[in-house]
Amino acid sequence: MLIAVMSGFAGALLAPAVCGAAGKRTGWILAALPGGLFLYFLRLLAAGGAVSTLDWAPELGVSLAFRADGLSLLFALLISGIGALVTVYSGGYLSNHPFLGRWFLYLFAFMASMLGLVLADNLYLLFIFWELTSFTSYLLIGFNHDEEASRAAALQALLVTAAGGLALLAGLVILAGVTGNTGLSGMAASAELLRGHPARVTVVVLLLLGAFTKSAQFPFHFWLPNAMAAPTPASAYLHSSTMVKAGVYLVARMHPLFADDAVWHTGLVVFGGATLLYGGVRAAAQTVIKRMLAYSTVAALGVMMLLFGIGTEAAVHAAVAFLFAHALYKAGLFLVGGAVDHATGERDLRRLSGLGRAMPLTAAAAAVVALSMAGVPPLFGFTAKEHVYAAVLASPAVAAVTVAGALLFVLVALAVGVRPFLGRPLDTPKHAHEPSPSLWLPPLALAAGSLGFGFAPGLLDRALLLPAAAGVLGESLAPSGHAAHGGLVLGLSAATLVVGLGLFFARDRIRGLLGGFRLLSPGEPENLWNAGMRGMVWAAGAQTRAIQHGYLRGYLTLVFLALVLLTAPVLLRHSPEVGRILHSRSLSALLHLRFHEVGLGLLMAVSIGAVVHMRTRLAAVAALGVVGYGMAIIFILFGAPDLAMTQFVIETLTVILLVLAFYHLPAFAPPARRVFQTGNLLLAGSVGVVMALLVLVAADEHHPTALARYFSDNSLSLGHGRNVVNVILVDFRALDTLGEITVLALAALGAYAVLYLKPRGEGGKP
Amino acid sequence: MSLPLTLPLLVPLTGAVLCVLLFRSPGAQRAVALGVSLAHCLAAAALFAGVRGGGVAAVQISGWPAPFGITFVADLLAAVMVCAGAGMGLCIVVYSLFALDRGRERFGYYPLVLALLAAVCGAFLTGDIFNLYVWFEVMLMASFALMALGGERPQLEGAIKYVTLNLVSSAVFLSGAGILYGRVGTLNLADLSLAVDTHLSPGLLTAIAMLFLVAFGIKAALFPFFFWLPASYHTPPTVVAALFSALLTKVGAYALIRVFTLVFSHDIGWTHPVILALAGVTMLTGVLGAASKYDFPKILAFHIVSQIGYIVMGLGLFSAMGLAGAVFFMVHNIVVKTNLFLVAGIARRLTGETHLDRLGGLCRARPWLAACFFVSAMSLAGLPPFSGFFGKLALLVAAARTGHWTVFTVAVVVSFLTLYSMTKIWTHAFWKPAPEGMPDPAPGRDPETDRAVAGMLIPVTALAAVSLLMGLGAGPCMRLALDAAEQLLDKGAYIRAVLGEGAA
Amino acid sequence: MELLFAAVVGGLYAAGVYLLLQRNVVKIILGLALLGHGANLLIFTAGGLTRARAPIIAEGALSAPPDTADPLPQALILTAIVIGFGVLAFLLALVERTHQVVPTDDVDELKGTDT
Amino acid sequence: MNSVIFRSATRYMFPILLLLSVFLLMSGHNEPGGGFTGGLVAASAFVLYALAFDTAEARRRLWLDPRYLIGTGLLLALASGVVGLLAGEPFLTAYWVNVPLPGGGVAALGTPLLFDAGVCLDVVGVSLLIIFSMADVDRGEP
Repeated sequence: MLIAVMSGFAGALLAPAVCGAAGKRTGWILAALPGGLFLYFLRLLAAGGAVSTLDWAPELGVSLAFRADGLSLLFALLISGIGALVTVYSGGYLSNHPFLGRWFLYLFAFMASMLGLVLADNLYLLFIFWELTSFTSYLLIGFNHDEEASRAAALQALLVTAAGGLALLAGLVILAGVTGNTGLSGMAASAELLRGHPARVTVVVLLLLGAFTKSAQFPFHFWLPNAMAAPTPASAYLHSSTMVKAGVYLVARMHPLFADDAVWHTGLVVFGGATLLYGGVRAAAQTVIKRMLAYSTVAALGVMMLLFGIGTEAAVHAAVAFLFAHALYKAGLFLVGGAVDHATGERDLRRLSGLGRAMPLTAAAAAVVALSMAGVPPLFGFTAKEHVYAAVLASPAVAAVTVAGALLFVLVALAVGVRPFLGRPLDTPKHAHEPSPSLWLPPLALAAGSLGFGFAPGLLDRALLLPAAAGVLGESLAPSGHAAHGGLVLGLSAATLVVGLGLFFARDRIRGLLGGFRLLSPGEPENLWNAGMRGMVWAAGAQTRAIQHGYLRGYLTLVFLALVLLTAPVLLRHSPEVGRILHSRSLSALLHLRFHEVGLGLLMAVSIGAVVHMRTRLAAVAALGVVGYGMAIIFILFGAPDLAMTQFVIETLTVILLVLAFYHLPAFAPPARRVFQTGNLLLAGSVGVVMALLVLVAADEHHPTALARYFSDNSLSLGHGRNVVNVILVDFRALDTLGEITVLALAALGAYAVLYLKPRGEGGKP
Repeated sequence: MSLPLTLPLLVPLTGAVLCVLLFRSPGAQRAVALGVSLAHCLAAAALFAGVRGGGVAAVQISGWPAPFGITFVADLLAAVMVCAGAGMGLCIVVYSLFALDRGRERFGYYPLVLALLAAVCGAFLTGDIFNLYVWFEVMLMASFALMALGGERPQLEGAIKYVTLNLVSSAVFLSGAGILYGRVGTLNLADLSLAVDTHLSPGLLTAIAMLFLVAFGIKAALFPFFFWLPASYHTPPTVVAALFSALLTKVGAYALIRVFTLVFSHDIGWTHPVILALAGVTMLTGVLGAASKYDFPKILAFHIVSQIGYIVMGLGLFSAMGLAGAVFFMVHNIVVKTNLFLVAGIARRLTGETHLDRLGGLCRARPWLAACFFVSAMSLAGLPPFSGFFGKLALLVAAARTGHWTVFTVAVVVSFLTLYSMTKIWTHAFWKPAPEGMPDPAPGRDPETDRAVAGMLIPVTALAAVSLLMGLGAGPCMRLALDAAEQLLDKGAYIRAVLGEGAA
Repeated sequence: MELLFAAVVGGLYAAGVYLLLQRNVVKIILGLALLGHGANLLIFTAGGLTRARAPIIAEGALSAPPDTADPLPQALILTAIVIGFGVLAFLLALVERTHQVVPTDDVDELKGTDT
Repeated sequence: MNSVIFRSATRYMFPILLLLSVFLLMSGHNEPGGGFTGGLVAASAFVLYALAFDTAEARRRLWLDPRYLIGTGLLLALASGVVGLLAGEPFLTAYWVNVPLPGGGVAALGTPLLFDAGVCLDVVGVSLLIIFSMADVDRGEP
């Protein structure tokens, strides 16, 4: 199975080359890959599933584990089968597109990710493919990225799904932490561990967030209709059978784990129902083919969530049946819509009429899939709807919602699939004509599917749907034929059709009616989302302007403030010890201090003060020099002649440099405002105090250290030198010195370069 | 192990010296730089092989027994970092051969780069706190010079802030080292580790630890010390920015990890929550900065800050998985971030622009470049199957296991914002058609540019591939990171390697 | 004794920080220089101040008597002093050059790159 | 600053300072002094010269570009370390040989002294490169 998935990615990489070679025929040739996968999965279905595992990152619990059960295979077959049709279709639809190769690259990469997602048997592996579908679909939706609309739609889709994806990731990490394993098939077993665990609700909410964003549930639905900016084949593929069904798949997969969780079920039922109504109503109000289909897709996804939320055997069975039916007819309708658009250059349903004569084959396909969507017997859509009704009857409220949705489905089906082909032809931008086979064959195939399975529902049940349902529930079901649903269900279906027909004829009035709801648009989730993003960017800008303001002294203030705030508390925490040290020190100070040392201290103090206060640069530099020479004297007094000499010469050179450098600079500017100054004074003071305390703390220990003894013992005998400091510099710790002279060299080169390398146009060589 | 431990320092240092002596002929310097960086990679590989096989290795430089001389130590972390550093060095040098202007070459670009590499490796390998200071200074000095090299106004403005804040850091570092010696009486890290454990009053050592937190925090661009980075990183040529982002902040992070695992792990209850908090804030402020900017390199610069937060978060969690995540993330980040800067450099070369409003059309014009960027960007945003995802996953798992839910949440939110700012670049610079009046980046306009870009794409492609491989090969990489982490948590091996079997 | 020099160290740090917080680039340089002196004196003090003899082994002796000053801090400081000199020199060159390009000594006017 | 006395004083000071620096370098291993101070004193000799006459004159007195001094100094230091490496010992390990002096005594010569000499050269080159550059900054690249 790993190979099956990888073949998809391999095909993606090869696609551009094939495209370059095959030209017009590309679609047909490339379709061989998904077609082959389709057959492969059929074989797996016959074999009753398969398992394969390979380690990836065991430390993290990530493994390339794949498992094909009924549910996975249902999805896999849809993905590969419809994938093949879409491949053929887009070969014709985009035949003269300059970047057809890239198109197939993205398409196959997406298909492969989708297959991986439904076959994965490992939490993290599932997530990895989940994210892969997110950004491959991003590339598909934004395929025409020269248009602003496409870019925006693609970005929105990516961000919404990615946000959900991160919620999902968080949920999965917590889940894995609780259950202690990341295998999906093992999950059902660990349901016990989760029961009554504090993190349970969090996990449920996070997983649902992931599923809802991906499957465009209200209020996260808005990216889906916008994603119609994608070329039609992509829309057909993403929104009929794949991308948006990933969330549904996740919910189905997780069903055994949360079978008895109230939050899980209510969440699904409520949001599913809301999505169904919202999507249906918005769909009825559309006039453009693709948008109408998009909203009806949203509604359909609502139905599936709703059914999985109910979670009874019947409901799950109905869910998979409806899922299958929807995949067939929705893909068909999208493809037909695309064909019509392609052939006439017209997308507005109000200006499409009487195309049946011009494009009979397309019309035939359209009629069948549309009627299947409407739920007209004997098409499979009818069977599926029977199952659905039977499943929801238990609760009147849910039933009402479902029926209402079904009515709107009838409307949409007739409006998109039937109306444009009947009546008197209108003239369209392009003269209507039957498009090339690659455009009418795929929809026709899907229509045939809807028709065929309508006649043999039992066969389909046994072969595919019941195993799928079993995959969801974790136990197998008894086959349930039509007879199971009583007359009530049948009556409802009939009524749905009649009333739906009525709504269809009244659709213009309905649209007008719904037009009145524009007032609500500020509250539309999409606007809220956009406002949220804008707010985020604004806040980001505000905080960045606030802290990254460009004033060096502001930065330094924060740094030193942090220094004090980090060290002072520790010193306070150990104040007794610090106190003891201070005490002993002050005593020793009184006893041992000598006169010239006090004088030296005063000299230092005065000259330091002078450096701060001098009004002219040269005076300040002179004061700095005094400080330096004071240091040298200290070194002499406390047994460090080498230091004294070095310090003395260096100080001299430094002063010369300072004079050379400041020669050009203007006089000191007037000091900043007093408020600042007092603040600075406080900060500087506290830094000084902290450092002084730390020095005392350090000097508290007994010396000389073991190192000191070792050096003075071995300096002569092993280091051949009586000046221990020098021996340390050139032998014991010569590496320090090496680094140090490197610093010097770099400093010199740097200074030279800074002074003499000038950018072009500013004199000097470039 | 004497030779493999010394060469990663010695090779580039010698190369730098040779380049200094060859200051009259840039051509010769290019040759030396290329050869040396190749040799450097080999040396690093040898070191890694030795450590992977034989465990922690140590050599007493100038032959004096520890703790009296200076010890070079290589555990897995150090070895991995040296390899990463050498690899980046090679990429940078190759890129520079095609990208750099004559002026900078004449004024010592190559010696500075090689010295920087040497210093970085010295910092990774040294087992002595003061020697670490010295290598930090070498690194800083080289970076100062590189930052200002070229003398354009933004460079100088940025350099002033960069230099000042980093000199403050050095002063704090130096003070910390001095106080530590005064208090504990040794400079050797392993010896310090022992001394701290057996110290009479470890409490006050925490205060010293805080000094190091500040010093390394500034180097690593941790909140609230990172301001120098967004102020300066976008001003020099992007290849220099790439070099910095690859190594400088990472050395700071490395020093934090080293010191706060080996030496200052006596007061975890106090120090590591602080570190964790800083890490969280760093992630957030950094990525918000990135979200608010519309300049290609500036966005990347803020991202460096944000991701230092991730790395330090691993340290703050202080569990094997956390440290492993930190190590993995650090290497991943070195690769990816360097690559993004290099891509930005190509974009600038093609259009002469870095601002997103004036960039565009790169996806149509340069699909290969676009692909490389896309891989790196998605990897940075932590999307699978690239390296970033596994680093993020490891850190999240670690946070969940240790029950740090706040930082867990922050990390998740931050990765969303990261994705946002990356797609911002992608949408504007690559998808959007080239804006009016901007030069068309498509090939064939200027053969010289095309040739240069072709050369610059070599390292870019290589790095993108590495990021992908680190994802696909996440298993072994994570295993390696975990081994490194376990070495960090068990100080015994390190101490014994330095002070001999008797110790610890 | 340590108290006295600890006070001096504190003074050096305080003065250095205070100067760093000014707008004038010259004061910032002076501040950094003071900070450097502070760090050196800090090492010297923390390393244990003794009015002892220099760590130089007398003619004929094999090792320095126990009451000599600790040589290690001296070596460290010597390194630090020289490094400090190099850095300061570079900084001066940088400021010099910056002043040619942006004729001001007010760092507040050097905020172009952040925003 | 270019009074005649100062110049003539410099003429005498210059060689004295150079000698002093050599002495400091030589005796550095046993008495206060060493590579740093030696180098710095030598450098200050040239600086004095530059102050008395002008930098161009001082450069001429130095007769080669400071960068060569820097490079050679570093190379010398590195080489003194590599000796140990070649002998299979760690980098920078010291090696000593006793050279009999004409006077009958023996002088211990070793790689650390080589190292110190390298330090000295490096320091001279660095100080001079920096100071000359700063002094000549108005003249443009030499």
